[in-house]
Amino acid sequence: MLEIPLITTENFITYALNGLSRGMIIFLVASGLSLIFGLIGLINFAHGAMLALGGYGTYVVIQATGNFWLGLVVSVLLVSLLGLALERKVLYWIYDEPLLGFLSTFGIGLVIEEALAVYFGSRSYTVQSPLSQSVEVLGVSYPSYRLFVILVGAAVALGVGLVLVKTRLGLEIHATANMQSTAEILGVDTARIYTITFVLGTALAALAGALTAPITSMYPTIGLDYITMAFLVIIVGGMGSFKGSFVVSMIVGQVIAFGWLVLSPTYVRILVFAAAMVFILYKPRGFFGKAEVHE
Amino acid sequence: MSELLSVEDLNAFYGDSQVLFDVSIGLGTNDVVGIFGRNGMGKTTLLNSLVNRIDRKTGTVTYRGQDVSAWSPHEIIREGIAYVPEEREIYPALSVRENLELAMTSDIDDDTREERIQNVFTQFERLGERRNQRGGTLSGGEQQMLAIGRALVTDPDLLLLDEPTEGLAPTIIDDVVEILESLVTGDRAVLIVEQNINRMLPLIDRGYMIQTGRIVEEGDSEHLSDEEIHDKYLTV
Amino acid sequence: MSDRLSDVRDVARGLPRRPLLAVGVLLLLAVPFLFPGQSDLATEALIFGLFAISVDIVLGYAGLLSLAPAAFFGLGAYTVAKLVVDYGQSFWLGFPLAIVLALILAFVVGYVPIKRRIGNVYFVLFTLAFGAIVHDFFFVTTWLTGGSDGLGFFGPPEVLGIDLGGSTAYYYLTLGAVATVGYGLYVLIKSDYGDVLHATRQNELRMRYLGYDTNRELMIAWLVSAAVSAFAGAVYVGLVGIASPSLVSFALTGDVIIWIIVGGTGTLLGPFAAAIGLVFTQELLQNLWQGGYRLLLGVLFVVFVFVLPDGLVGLLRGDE
Amino acid sequence: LGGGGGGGSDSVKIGAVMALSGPFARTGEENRRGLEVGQEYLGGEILDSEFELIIEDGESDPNASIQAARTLVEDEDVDAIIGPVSSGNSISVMQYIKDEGQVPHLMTTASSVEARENPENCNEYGFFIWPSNRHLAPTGTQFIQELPNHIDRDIDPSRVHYVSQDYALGQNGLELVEESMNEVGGEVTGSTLVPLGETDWSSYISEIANSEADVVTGVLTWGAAAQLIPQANSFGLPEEKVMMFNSGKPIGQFAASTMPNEVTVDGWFGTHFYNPGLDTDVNNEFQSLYNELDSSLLPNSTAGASFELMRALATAIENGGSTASDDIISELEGLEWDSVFGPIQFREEDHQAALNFFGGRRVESDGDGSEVEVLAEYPDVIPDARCSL
Amino acid sequence: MLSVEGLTKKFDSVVAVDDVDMELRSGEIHGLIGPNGAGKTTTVNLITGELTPTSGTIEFDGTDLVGRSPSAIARQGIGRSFQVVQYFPEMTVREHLRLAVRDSTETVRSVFNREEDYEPQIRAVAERVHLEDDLDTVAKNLAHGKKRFLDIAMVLGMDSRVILFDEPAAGLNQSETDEVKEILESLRGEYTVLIVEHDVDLVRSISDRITVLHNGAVLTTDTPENVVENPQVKEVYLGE
Ligand SMILES: Nc1ncnc2c1ncn2[C@@H]1O[C@H](COP(=O)(O)OP(=O)(O)OP(=O)(O)O)[C@@H](O)[C@H]1O
Ligand SMILES: Nc1ncnc2c1ncn2[C@@H]1O[C@H](COP(=O)(O)OP(=O)(O)OP(=O)(O)O)[C@@H](O)[C@H]1O
Ligand SMILES: CC(C)C[C@H](N)C(=O)O
Ligand SMILES: [Mg+2]
Ligand SMILES: [Mg+2]
Repeated sequence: MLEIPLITTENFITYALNGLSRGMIIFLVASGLSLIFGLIGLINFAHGAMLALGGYGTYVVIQATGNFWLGLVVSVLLVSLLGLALERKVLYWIYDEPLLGFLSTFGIGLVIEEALAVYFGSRSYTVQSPLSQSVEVLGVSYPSYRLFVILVGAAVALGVGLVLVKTRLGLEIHATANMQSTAEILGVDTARIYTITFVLGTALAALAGALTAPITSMYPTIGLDYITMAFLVIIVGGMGSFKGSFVVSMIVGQVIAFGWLVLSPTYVRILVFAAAMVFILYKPRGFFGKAEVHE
Repeated sequence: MSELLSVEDLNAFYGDSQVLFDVSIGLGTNDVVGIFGRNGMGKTTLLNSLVNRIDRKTGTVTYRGQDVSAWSPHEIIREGIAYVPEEREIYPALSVRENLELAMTSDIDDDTREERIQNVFTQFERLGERRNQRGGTLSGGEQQMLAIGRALVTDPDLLLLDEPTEGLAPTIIDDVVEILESLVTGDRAVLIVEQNINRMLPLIDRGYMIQTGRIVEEGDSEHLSDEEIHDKYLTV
Repeated sequence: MSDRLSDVRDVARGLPRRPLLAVGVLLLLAVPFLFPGQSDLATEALIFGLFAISVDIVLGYAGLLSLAPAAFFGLGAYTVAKLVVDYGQSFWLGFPLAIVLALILAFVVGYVPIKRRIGNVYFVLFTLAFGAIVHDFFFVTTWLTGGSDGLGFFGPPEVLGIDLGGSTAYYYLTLGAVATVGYGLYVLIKSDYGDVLHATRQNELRMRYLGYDTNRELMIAWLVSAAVSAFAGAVYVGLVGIASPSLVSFALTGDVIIWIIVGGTGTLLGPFAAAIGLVFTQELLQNLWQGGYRLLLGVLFVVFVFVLPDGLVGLLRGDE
Repeated sequence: LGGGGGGGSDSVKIGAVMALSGPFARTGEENRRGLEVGQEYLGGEILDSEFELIIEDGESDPNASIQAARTLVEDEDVDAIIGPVSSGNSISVMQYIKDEGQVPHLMTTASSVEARENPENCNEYGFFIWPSNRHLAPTGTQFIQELPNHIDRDIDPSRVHYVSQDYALGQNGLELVEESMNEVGGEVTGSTLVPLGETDWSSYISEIANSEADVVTGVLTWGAAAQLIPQANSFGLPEEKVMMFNSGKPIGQFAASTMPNEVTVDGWFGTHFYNPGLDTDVNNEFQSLYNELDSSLLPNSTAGASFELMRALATAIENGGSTASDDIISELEGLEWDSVFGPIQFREEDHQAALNFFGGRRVESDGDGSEVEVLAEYPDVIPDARCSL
Repeated sequence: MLSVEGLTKKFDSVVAVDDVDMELRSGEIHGLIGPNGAGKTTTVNLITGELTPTSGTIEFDGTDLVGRSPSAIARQGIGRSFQVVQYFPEMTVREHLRLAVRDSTETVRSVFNREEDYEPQIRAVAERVHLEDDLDTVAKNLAHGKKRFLDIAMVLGMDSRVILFDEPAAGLNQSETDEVKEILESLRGEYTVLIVEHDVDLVRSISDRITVLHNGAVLTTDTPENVVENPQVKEVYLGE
């Protein structure tokens, strides 16, 4: 028997905000994954490890300086640099081989996660939240840090979205993703576009890791928990569609935030995965997908 | 005649199969050169080899005295070359305007950009009318115009055209020929690949005939209009 | 490739095959006497070897990269555990049941994606979702599977007065089972059916126009693989005595992919040997550096993907 | 068959199965630290010769834990096993020990009665130092009933909402809390069982916030406490509900060192059985050895439990002068010693121990840390023996 | 033998094949030509089951093929080659031919009759396309022309009666094209052949009849002589 408790307005708002904050983290992970997949066709299994690195980086800087904001910036930068090195030195020459790309990023992700486990141990680390108070929004009191996460997510969505649609860089990314060799003969340095996109995607993962650290704490395999969900989000949203990953992340966040009212959360997760499986079969390009890194 | 582009002993391959054999051609500034030959003889492959858009090749390509054989396509293009590919390769999801924008590198200032785009819209009125339409929804002929327009906005020194009249209605072909004529009066060189040799003979200074990947004939338009040569290399 | 590498290859290729095989068989038979304390580890290695082969049937031969092999392995283990622990039924009854359940599940899950030929990338993601669902399912359905507590503890029964719970006895039982099933798979792959799979992987279009129902051929490989994985899982649970979520986890899937890549995809002996070798290497490394052995395995994997994508077998064969 | 009973090999070998990864890793690490402190304390020697401590990772998984135990017994030939960490994992290892392993088995933190009372599990080899749910639930209930005297909030202590994790510990804790609440004429109005390994607790916190009861109780793992406490604080949950958890999580030393700002928030209460201020030789020694090992954390009950198990084992072996299983077990039965938890004894009937509990909360201390304010004391808590060995 | 009536295929708004009637007479070599995008490949794909027609019938030996899978149609006796050569790069020529010659429905049953010897059949086919010396060559190492022959040989190895060739001479040099021509000639009478080809010389010289497609519709079906002289055909395809 399903039992749907009456939801008061305040509860409704709280749940919706829960969904938004969860959805934003998923979105940050998924959008990076989706950019990389849409552009390069690479299933980047190391993406989850980048998230973990972002989180641990933040943790380490906080331990050293006590400053979360510094940690956020430094770790995102460092992980982006690592992404740069990875793309330039390792990945670029296997772009034509999706299977090899998948396997090598799988291996690289494994190495990063295990290295974290060796260095920090497998247990989880609590990361002190920089904003511990609650604030009043729409008549409910809500953790200010989670609101911050929602705002950052929204800002990134808007910012990256605008770059993709309005700027020349966005145009070049679109062109490279859709017809790489044509972009080349129009004078686009597609190798550079690949690098920029990979680094951007990696930075988004690191940002997600840094942002989620104070909420969920940090452990080496945290990426795996997010990456499965993120893959499924980009399938439903359409591989490579930035808009798609945003919309679907928001939906998934809300489904989880409200789903527990009728079904235990793990079953909600199972349902979300099952829905994604059906999507892969019947609408592999997703809602928004034309394999376009655009809009 | 100062050499703008010269190609020596070019061999090109797709996987294991060789498509071009020891091809050598040259092109000076202000030259209009044609490459002719039947289906599948290697004309497109030759153009692709010039900008390194091919799996594997040997031989040298020199442009303005620099050996560009190993450059990547965009580097060669940025030296002032524009390429109108055979398949047109219009971005279906981008608007006509965005397709044109894409071809202009970022060092061009906004005013110049605007001016060049407007130029294209005057040359092909039809495109002007459709400026915000998505490339994918244009008719075949319109796409061909856009492909040529996309080359013109870069104000190139060397224009590579692969079958620019293909798929165009006869009236549009006349337009295109006219535009090409106006182009070649400027300080430009043009390399045209065509099957439709008769349309191009009035336009070109020189031409090459290609047969299964080998240059088999070379000469001015008079020489190439020879019946015998046509029978031998062009009729099917 | 360096000279030394090709030297190794020459030596390896020069070794006479048959005597080598005989030595291998003798070695396997003698394990409980040679390494009395290591029978359980050897048993585990054999089982994982079989598991690796079964997964390579889909990955290496059918060309379908699945991220859910642990689902079938775990299903086999849980089926046996459930029967024995909760229903008090015979251990042996679990085997056919595990295989049947795996076949049904594999058919239900595989039918549409194989029929629709959803493509490599999508198949990877499809099975990723499937694997996650199966793991979550076994994790939360406490009433059915014991959830995180698992289903145990039990040992295999006595047969003809031999207590199979003993390490040595179970080793030989496993050896027999693995040899039989492994040989069956070898025969299958060496038959024309192996060529059919091989060809289908290289060019499915061509195969269809030669009259082959490639969906059916791939489906058969998928089913065989699932059944053998489940069988391996069933043997495994007899060894460890408990079925728990780690047997359906992504970590196990990761391990089996590592074994296959290191051993060489599209060969039977490679993944089998690599699984066995790595189980022992892992044990060794674990003793040397407990916290970090998985890191070493990860590094090894990356090395193989980049430097020796054909795996150990490719190295020996010297394929280009 | 089986690893046999240890036997009389020269040097003593102690095996430990610790959850060093997975959801119990936090507890596992503390358990391990306790063993290391114990080794230091013993000067690395039992029976005047160096002993060996072999620690295997049970990965927070029953299968991996059994495998680890099997390796220890069958390959390493250890004389006794300490661990594993959770009830769920312990149960499977107990069954293995009972059927095959047959060595003394000292469990660190397993508290479900499923492990201790179900005749399928509890056995002559197993010893428990940690309190069971049957220690915890009645003590916690009693403390809840007294809470209104200690806080000036208007709360109804007869209705509680139960929170724990969805495995042996939590499932069985729920029954016991229901039982003891009923005994005092109260009720459990609802429960939230969270899957192991869950990290974002916001939905669960919403569920708890909307529960009918004023008081929230239950037992948590360290991993869960580390998620729940900060997340609940950020949602302001302790302002709405009184959060009272058993076996120390909100007021324990480990929480105080890993979440210093979180645990002094008003509204968190706990019952506990380790008083760091206990001024005995052994406790002082334990604390100073612990601090030498890791000065960023505080000596705590979890480390204390495995520390004491190691001591007990050493004592039993030395008293009996033998490492044979039977000898160790007969020495352990009834063993009485002065522990960091106070005087303690393994009761002969069921191998459990009586513990001194107290209820309290954490307040900021004069220094920069925090300290426990004890509000109520419950000495010598031990349930009736229910497992006949 | 094989007849197509009212065959139509629409992709969204594009009518790729428009109400095509065509009949292959037993034993003839039938050419199919037309400009790029005329619908030739689409027609072949419809007949072989790769695509399902929007409307129309495809009748072969009295049975309707519409709705059957490619492999079922292939087993009925319709083989094809491809515009882009299709082969198994890692396998030897012998292995290719073995796959073609053996019973494709056998699947796992093949485990139990492993000893079946296909060698004579394999040799016979190989000789027809001059590959008898390359039986142990791995396909990817064959010259492009030989890959073409291999593609054709596989079709011959199957038990088919109708063969559809899509541009069998594409990418071949003159002497290879001549070889293809010779092979095709040798099929006359034995097989019913449909050949799609842009090499008009080749089509003209070996076809008994030619069908010309234009914009998806049949322009004419006639003898080669008449087709080449047909002014409409000249206009849309052959040019001057
Ligand atoms: N990507 C490719 N892979 C393999 N072979 C190719 C590829 N592209 C072209 N070829 C082959 O290379 C040869 C030359 O092709 P190319 O496109 O250069 O000819 P073309 O003269 O431009 O013909 P057309 O007049 O039809 O455009 C042809 O035989 C063709 O089949
Ligand atoms: N999947 C599709 N979706 C939309 N249009 C298609 C599709 N497939 C083919 N077409 C269109 O149908 C028409 C016929 O294509 P087809 O490939 O049959 O031509 P063809 O006669 O074989 O040409 P060629 O000589 O170039 O091989 C073309 O206009 C093509 O663009
Ligand atoms: C980790 C601990 C809190 C374990 C818990 N007491 C249990 O029995 O599972
Ligand atoms: Mg061309
Ligand atoms: Mg075609």
